[in-house]
Amino acid sequence: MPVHYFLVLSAFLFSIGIYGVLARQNAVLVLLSIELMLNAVNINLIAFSAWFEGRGLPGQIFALFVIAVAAAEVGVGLAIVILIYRNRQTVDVDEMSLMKW
Amino acid sequence: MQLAQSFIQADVDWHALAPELVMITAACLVLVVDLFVPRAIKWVAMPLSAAGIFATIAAVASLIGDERTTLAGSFEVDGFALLFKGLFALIGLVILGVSFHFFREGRYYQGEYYFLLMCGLLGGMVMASSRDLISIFIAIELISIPGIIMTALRKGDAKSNESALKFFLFSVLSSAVMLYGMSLIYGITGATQLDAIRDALAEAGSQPVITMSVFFIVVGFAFKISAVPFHFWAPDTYEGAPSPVAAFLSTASKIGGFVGLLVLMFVAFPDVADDWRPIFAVLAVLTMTVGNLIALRQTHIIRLLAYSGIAQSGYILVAFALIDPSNAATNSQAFQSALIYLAIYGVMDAGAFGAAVAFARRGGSYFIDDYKGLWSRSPLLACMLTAFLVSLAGVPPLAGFWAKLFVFLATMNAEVWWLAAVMGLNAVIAAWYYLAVVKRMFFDPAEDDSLVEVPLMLKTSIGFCAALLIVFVPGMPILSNLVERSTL
Amino acid sequence: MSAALWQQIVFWALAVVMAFAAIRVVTTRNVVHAALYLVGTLLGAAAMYVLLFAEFVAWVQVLVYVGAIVVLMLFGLMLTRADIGKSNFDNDQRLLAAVCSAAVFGVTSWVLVDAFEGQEISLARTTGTTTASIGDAIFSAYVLPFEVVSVLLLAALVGAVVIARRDTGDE
Amino acid sequence: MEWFDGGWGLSLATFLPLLGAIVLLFVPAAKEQAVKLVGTIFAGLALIAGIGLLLRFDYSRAGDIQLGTNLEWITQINARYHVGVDGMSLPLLVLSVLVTFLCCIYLWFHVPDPGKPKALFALVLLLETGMNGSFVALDLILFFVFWEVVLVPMYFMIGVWGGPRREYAAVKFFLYTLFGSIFMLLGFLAIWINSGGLDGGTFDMITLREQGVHATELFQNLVFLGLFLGFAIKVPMWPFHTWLPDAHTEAPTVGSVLLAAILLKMGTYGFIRIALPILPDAAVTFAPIIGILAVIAIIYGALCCLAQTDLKRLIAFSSVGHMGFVMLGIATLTDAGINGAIFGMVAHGLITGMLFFLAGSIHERYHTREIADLGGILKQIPRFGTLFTYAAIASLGLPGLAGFWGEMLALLGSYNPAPALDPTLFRVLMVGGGVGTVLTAGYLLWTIQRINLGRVPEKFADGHGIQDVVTLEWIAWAPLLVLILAVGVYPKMMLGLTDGAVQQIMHLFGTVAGH
Amino acid sequence: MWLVPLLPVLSFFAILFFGKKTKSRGHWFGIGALGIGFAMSLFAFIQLAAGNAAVEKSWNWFKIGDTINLEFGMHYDFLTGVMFVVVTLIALLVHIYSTGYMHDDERYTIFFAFLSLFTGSMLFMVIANNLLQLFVGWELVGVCSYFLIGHYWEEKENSSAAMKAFITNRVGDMAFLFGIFVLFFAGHGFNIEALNHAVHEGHLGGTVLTVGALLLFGGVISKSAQFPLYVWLPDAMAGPTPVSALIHAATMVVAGVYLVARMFLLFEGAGSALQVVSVVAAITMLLAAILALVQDDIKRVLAYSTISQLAYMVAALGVGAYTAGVFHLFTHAMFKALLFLGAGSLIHSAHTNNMSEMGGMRKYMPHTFRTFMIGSLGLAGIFPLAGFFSKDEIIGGALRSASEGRQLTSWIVLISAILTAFLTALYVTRMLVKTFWGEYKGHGTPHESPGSMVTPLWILAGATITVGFLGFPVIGPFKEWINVPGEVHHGFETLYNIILPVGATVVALAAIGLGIRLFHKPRKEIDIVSGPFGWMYRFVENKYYLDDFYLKGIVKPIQYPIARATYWTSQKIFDGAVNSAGRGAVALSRPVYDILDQQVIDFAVNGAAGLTGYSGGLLKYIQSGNVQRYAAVLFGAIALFVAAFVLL
Repeated sequence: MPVHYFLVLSAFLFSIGIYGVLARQNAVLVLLSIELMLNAVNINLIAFSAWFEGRGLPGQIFALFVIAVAAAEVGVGLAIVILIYRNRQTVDVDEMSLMKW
Repeated sequence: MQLAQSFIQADVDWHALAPELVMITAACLVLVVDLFVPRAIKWVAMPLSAAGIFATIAAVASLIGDERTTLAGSFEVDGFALLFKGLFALIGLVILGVSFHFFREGRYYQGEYYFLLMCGLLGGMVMASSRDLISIFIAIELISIPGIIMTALRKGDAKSNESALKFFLFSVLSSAVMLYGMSLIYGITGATQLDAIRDALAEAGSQPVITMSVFFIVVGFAFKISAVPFHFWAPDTYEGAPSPVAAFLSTASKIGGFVGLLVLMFVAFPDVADDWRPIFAVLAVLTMTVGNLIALRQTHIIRLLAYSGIAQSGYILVAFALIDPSNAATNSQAFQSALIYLAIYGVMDAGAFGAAVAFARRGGSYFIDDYKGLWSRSPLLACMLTAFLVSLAGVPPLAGFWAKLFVFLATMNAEVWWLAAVMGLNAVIAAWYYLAVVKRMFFDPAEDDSLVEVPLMLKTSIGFCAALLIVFVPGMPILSNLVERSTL
Repeated sequence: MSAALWQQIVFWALAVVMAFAAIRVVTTRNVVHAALYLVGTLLGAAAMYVLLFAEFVAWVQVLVYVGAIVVLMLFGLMLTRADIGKSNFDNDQRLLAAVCSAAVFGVTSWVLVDAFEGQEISLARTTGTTTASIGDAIFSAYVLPFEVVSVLLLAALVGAVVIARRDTGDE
Repeated sequence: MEWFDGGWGLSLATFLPLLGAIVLLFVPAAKEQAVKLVGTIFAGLALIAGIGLLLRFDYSRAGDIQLGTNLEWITQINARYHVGVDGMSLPLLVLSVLVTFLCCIYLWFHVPDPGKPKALFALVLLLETGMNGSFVALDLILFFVFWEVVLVPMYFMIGVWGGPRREYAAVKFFLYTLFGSIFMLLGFLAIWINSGGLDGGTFDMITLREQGVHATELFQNLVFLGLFLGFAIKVPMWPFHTWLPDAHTEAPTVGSVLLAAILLKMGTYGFIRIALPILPDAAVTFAPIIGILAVIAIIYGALCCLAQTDLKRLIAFSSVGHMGFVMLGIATLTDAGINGAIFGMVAHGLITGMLFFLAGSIHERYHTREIADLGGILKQIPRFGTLFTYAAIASLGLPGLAGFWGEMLALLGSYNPAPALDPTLFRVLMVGGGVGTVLTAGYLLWTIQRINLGRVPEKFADGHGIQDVVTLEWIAWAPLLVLILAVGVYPKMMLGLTDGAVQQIMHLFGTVAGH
Repeated sequence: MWLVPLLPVLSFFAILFFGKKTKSRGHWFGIGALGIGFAMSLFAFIQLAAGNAAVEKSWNWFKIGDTINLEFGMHYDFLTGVMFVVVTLIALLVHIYSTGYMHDDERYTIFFAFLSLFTGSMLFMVIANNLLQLFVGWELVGVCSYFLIGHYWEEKENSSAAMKAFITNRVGDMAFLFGIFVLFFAGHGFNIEALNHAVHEGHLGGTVLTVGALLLFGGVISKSAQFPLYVWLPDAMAGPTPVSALIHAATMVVAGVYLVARMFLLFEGAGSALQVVSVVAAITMLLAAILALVQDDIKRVLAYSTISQLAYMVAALGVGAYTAGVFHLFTHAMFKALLFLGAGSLIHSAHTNNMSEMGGMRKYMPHTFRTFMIGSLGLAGIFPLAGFFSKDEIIGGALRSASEGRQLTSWIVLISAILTAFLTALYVTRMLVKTFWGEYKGHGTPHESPGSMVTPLWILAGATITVGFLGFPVIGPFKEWINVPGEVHHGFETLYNIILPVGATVVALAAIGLGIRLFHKPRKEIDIVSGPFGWMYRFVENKYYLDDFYLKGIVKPIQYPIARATYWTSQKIFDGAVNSAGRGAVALSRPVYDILDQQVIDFAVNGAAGLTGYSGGLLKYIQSGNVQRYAAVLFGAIALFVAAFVLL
C-alpha cells in the first residue's frame, strides 16, 4: 500500500481546508476548515507511523496530542466567536475590519 | 499494577523539571486562591504569582551550571535553556508589575488573567528545554492559547474581540501549517527527537521534500514571531489587546517562538541549511525593511511598538540566514548574536510597553501626539521611555546597540556584506521614527500640563528595565560570556 | 482476493468519501450540513486509522472529534444563530482562495509523490501498536508534554469560561 | 602618580563628567545654584585631570601612546578598553575639557530658554564624556561607542534649547550623523574581519596601524569609503555639510560652541587617527578627492558666508571653510599638512568657539542675530566689540594668532604633497586655498564693518540692557583669548607635541615634506 | 637689538590695558619705547659704521620632521640698520606729532596702541632673517594699517577704505606666501641669506627661481602699491594724517622695496624677473605722477606722489642701482613724512583736505609753510635737498645700465624716470601754489599748529636738508654701507656727476617754473616774489618764455585729457576690478547659497526622506485590516515561496 496515496489525500484535505479558511464568511465555518487541515496532519502522522512499523509510536502519540490541542483550540475559538456575536450580532469574518487605518 | 510499575520505571529527573513544576503549582495556586478571595482583594493574585515566579527563578538558579537531559532526551537543561527560563521569568515579573494597576483598576478577571499569564510563561520555559517536535509543538501552543484568551479579555470592546479573533485564526492556521511540516519531517526521518532528526537528515541529504517541510515549519513560526509577510495580525492584535498583554505578546510570546526556531534550526536542521538559509535571508530583509517603513507612519504608540518589534525580529532573523554547519565559528557567532539580541530586545521592548501603559493609565492616551511635552508632565517617565526608544534605535552606549553590533559582527564575519548594508540603512530609518516620539516628548510644549503620576509598582518595573539597559553597557562582557556558555 | 486488494478498495472508497465530504464542508450553504459533512470526513479519517493499525488513535478521533468537537461546533452555530437559509456563506474572494489552495495542493502533492513514490506500507501485520505501549510512552518519555497539555486544556477551559460567560453588569 | 599614569588619569578625565551627570540627577532641579555648582565642579575636575595629563605627559616621546591602559573588555570579539594619548590626541582632549568647563561657567548666567539648567548641565557633561572618550579611545569599538554617545545629548541640546527651527535641525543632525556612522561601523567591522575576525581579529588601532590591512585594493577602498562617510559627515566636508548650518544656527550658544569647537574635530581626528594609518593605500587613492572637496568647501564656505544675513549662520559656514583647510592638510598626506591639520583643528576650536560665544552674547544683548539690524557695537560696548574684532581677525588667519599656522602649513603641504600624489593637482588646490583665504578675509572684515563699526542703530540707541562684557564672561573667555594669542605666537607649543605623533605615520606614505 | 622691536609691542599691551588709566592716556608708553628704540638703533648703526660685523642670530621657532625647520631669527646689517633708524625716527616723531594732532580724538589711546604695535611689527619684519618670519611681520603691519586707516570707522567710506587696503594686500600676500613655498621647496629653506647665497653661487636658478621671484614680487606690488595694485593707497588716506605719514609714506609701503633690496641677489639672479620689476615700476611712476597732477585733496596728491616715488625705488633696484634705490628709500622717508605731517598740520587748522578750500596759508602758518616748502623741494629734487641726490643716483643708474646695454628695459626706466622727475616738480608746484598762495577760501581763521606738531616738522626739515649729503656722489659714505657684492663704485665721471645732475635740476626747475605759470594768478605774483624763494621763481619764469608753445602743445594735453583718462581707467578699471570682484563674490554667493546649498543638496537629503515616508504610506494601505485578505496574501506567499525554494 503506497504511502503517497495517504500523503496526497492529506494534502488534498489540507488544501481544501485552506480554501475554506480563505473563502468562508462565517467564523465557525472557518474553524471547521481549520479542523480539516489538522486532520490532514493527523492522516500524515498515522500513515507514516504505520509505514515505520516498529518506530511508529511517536507518530500516533503526536496525533493524540494534535487532537487534544485541536479540542482546546476549538473551545477557545468558539468562546471568542460567541463573545463577538454577543457584541456585534455577526460572526462574519470579513466584517472584522475595525482596525483599518 | 502494571501501570504503577510503568510509573516507577519511568525515571524522570524531577529536579530538571523543577522550574516548570513550580510554575504549574504556582499557576494553579493562583487560580484556586482567586476563587476564594472577595472581589475587593482579588489583586492578591498578582503578588502571589510574583512569588511563584520568584520561586521559579530560585529553581532555575538551583540548576545553573549542570547539564541535564531527561525524558529520553526530549527535555534538556543546559545553559541555553536556563538563560531563557531566566529571561522569561524576568519578563514575567516586569509584565506583572505593568499589569497590576492596569487590571486592578480596569475591572478585569484578575485571577484568571494572572493564571493565564503564568501558563504562557510556562510555555516559554518548556520551549527552552524542549528537544522534541511534540513538546515544541505543545510549548508553542501553550504560549499562544493563553495569549489569545488574554487578548480577548477586554470583552466589552469590539476592537479587542476582533483582534482576539484575528489572532486566534492566524495562530491556529499557523499551527496547522507548522504541524503539517512537522508531520512530513517525522515522515522523512521517522523521529520526533531533534538529535535523531538531525542524524537522519544528515544521511538523507538535501531533498525538495525536506526543504518544503522545513519551510512549512518556518512559516508556522514566522506567524508566532510576526515576520513579514506573516505579521499582519500583530499590530491589530497588540492594539486591541490589553496593553500588558500586548507587552506579553511582543516579548515573551515572540521570544518563545524564536527559541523554538533556534532549537529547530540549530539542532535539527543545520545539515540541510544550504536549502533553507535563503528563506531566512528573504524573511529577514522583508521583515526589517517593511516593519520600519510602516512604522514611520504610525500615530498610535502601541502600533508603533508593534511594527518596531517586527523590524527588530528582522535583525534576529538575520542570525538564521547565517547558519553554516561547516563553519563552527561563524555558526556559534550567529547563534550567540541571536541570543544576545533576544535577551536585550526582551528587556527594552517590555520596558517600552510598560512606559506606554504608564502614560495611558490616567487620562493619557495611546496616541503619539498626546505625548507632547511629557517631559514637563513626568520627567522620569519621559526619560525612561526615551532610554527605551533610543536603545531600540540602537544608539550606543545603550544595550540596543550591542544587540545590533553582535548581529553586524556575525553578518560581516559570515561575509554577507549586502545584508549588513541593508541592516545599516534600516537602523537609520528606524532611528527616525523613534526620534519622532522623543521629539514630541521633549521638544513640543505640553497641551495640558497636568502631571502624569506613575504608581510605584509601574515605576519600579519600568525603571528595572531601564536600569538593565544601562547596566548592560559595562555588563556587556558578562552577558556575552553568559551567552557564550549557553550553547545547544 | 488478497488482503492488499481489499485494503486498496477500502482506501479508495474512504478517500472518495472523505474528499467529497471535505469539499462539501467548504461549499455547502447550510452551516449545520457543513458540520455534519465534517463529521463524515472525520469518521473517514478514523476508519483510515484503523486501516493503518492505529485503533487507539481512531477511537480517540471518534470520541474527541466527533463526540466533542463537532458537537461543540454545532452548539457554537446554534448559539450564534447563524441564519440557516443564508444564500451565500462565502466572501468575495472565492476565486483567489481556489487558486491559492490549488497551488498549495499542486506543489505539495507533486513534491510528496516525488519523494515517497514506491514506498510501501506493509499491511501484512496483524496487530498494531498496543494501547498499553502508547500509555507507557506517554507516561514516561512524553510525560511532560502530557502534563503541559493538561495545563493547556485547563487554561483553554478557564479562558473559554471567562470569555464566553455573560458578565453581570460588570462591563 | 603611577595610578594616574596607568590610565586612571584618562579614565577620570573621561568619566568624571558622566559621574557628574549622574550626581546631577539627584540634585533637586529647584536648587538652581546647587545644580550649576555641581555641574561646574565636575567639569572643573575633568579639567584638572586634563591638566594633570599635560603635566605627566612625556613630551620627549610625544609620538608614543602614553598614560594609557589596555584592559580586557568584550573578550569574545576581542574588543578592549584601550585608552591612551599621544601628541595627536592630547591637545584635542585638553581643548575638550577646557572648552566644556568654560561652557559650564558661561551657563551660570546664560541658561537659554526654556531654562531647566539641571538637564542642560547633565547633557553638557554627558557630551563631554563622549567627546573626551573618542579622543582617548584606541579601540575601534570603544571609539565608536563614545562617538555615538555625543549624538543624543547634542540632539537634545539643539531640540530643547534651540531656536525656532530646532526640531528640524536636531533631527537632521542626528540622522545625518547616524547615517554616516553606520557605514563607519561597517568599515570598522570589515577591518576587524580582515584582521582575523573571531580568531585573533583585533579592534586595536595601534596594532592595526602596525600590521596594516592586507586585502584587495577594492576591499580597502570600500572600507575607506565607509570610514570616509562617517568622518566626512561629521567634519563636515562639502557636500555633506548641510546639517551644519542648521544645527549651528538653531543650537543654543553652548551647543554651537561645543559643536564647533570639539564635535567637528572628531571627524578630522578620525581621519588622522584611524583612516589614514590603517588604510594608507586607500588613503592615497582618496587623497585627491578629499583635497578637491576640501578646496571646494573652502571657497564655497566663504561664498556662502558672504551671502549670510544671520550672524551665527555665517560663523557656521566659516567653519565649513576652515575645516576645509584642515581636510586639505590631511589630504596632502605630508607631515606639514597633517601637523597643520591638527593645528588647524585646535585653532578653529579656540577661535570659532570664541566667535560662537560672542554671537550668543550678541543675541543675549540685542535679541537679534540679523547682521542688518546690528551695528556700532564697538561704539556702544567697546570691550565687547574689541573682542569680536580680535576673534574675527584671528579667524581670518592673521599671523601671530592661532588661525594662521594651520592654514599656512596646509598650503605648504599641498605645494608639495606626498610622492604618491599628483603635485600639479595639489598646487592648483593650493592656489584655490589662497583664493579662499582672500575671500575669508573679505567676509570677516565685511562682517566686522557691518556689525561692529558704523553708528549705533536707533532702536538700540538707548542701550537698555546692553552692557559691556561682564565678569563671568571675562572668566569664561579669557582662556580662549590668551590661548589664541599664545598658540599663534609660539606654535611650537602645539607642533612640538603633534609632530612626533605625525611622524609615526609618515613612513606609510613614504613622505617627509620637501623630498 | 631684540629690544627694539620688542619695546613697541610691549608698549602696545601696556597702552591697551593701562593706557586709559594713565593721565597721558597712554602716549608716553609709546614715545618712551620709541625714544629708547631710536637711541638704540642709532647706536647700533654707529657700531656698524665703526666696522662691527653684521649680526645674525636665530632661535628655533618650530620644527616639523627634519626638513621644515622654522627659525625665529634676526639679521642685522646696514640695510636693517638704515631701516631701523628710519622707522624708529619717523615713528617717534609721528608719536609726538600725534599727541597734538589727535588730541581731541575719542579713541586717542587705542590709536597710540596701534601706532606702537605697527612700529613693533615693522621692526620685527625688518629684522627677520627668514622669509616666513618676514611674512608674519608683513601681515601684521598690514593689519595695523587696516585698523589705523579705519580709525574713523563711524563713516562707512573709511572702514571700506581699510577693508580695501587689507584685501588688496591679501591678494599680493598670497602670491608672496606661495613664492616663499616655491623657494623653500627649491631646497634652500626659508633663510634669506641662504637663499641669496644659493642664487649667488648658482645653486639655485632657472624657472623655479624666476617663478619664485615673480611671486615674491606679487607681494611687493600690493604692499608697495605698484601697478596695478596701487589703488588702495589713495583711499588709505582716509586714515588720520600721522598714520599716512608713518605707514603710507615712510615705512610700511617701502616694505616691498625693502624686500626687493633684501633679496636683491635673488632678483638679480632671476634676470627676467628683474626686468618685469623695472617695467612695472616704470609704468607705475608715470601713471602716479600724472595722477598727482589732477588731485584736489592734498593728501591724495601726496599719496600719488608716494606711489611714483616708490616706483622710483623699485625701478632703481630693477636696473641694478641697488644703493641708489635704498638711498632714495631713506631720503624719501624723510621728506615724504615731512610733507604728510605738514599737510596734516594744514588740515588740522583748515579742517579740510581740499586745496581749493585752502590758499594763502603761509600767512597763517609760517612754520608749516617753511617746512612744507623744504619738503616739497626735496621731493622735486632740488639741490641740495635729499631728493636731489637720491633721484640723481637713480637716473644715473638707469642711464648707466641702459648705456651699458645690460637690459633693454633700462631705457624705459630711464625715460619714465626723467618724465616723472619733470611731472613731480610740476605737481609739487601746483600743490604749493594752491595751498599757500592766493586768498584763504576756507571757513574760520586758520592758526599755526601747537609745538608738539611743529617740532617734528622742523626736525624732519633738517633731516631733509642734511641726509642727502650722506649719498654725495663719490665721497658720500652711504654706498660704503649699503651695497651688494659685485656692485662697482665709480669715481668721478663728468657725464654722471655734472651733466646728469644739472640736467635733472634743470628739468625740475623747468617744471616748477611751468607750474607757477600755470597755477599762479598774476595778481598774486607780488606775494610770491616777496617770498623767500622768489628769486628762484623769477629765474624759472624767464627761462621758460621761449618754450611757450612747446609747453602748451605737450604739457596741457598730458595734463588734462590723458591724465583724466588715466585717472578714469584707474578708478573704473583697476579700482572697479577690485570692487566688482568683491561685489561679484557677493552676487555669486547668493545663488550658490540659495539654489545649490539650500535646495539641491538639501533636497537630496530631505527628498530621500520623503520617498521612504511615501512608500511607508503605500505599505500601510495594503494592510487593510481584513483577516481573510491577510490570509490570502499569506498563502499566496507560501505557494510562491515553495515554488521558488523547492521547485526551482
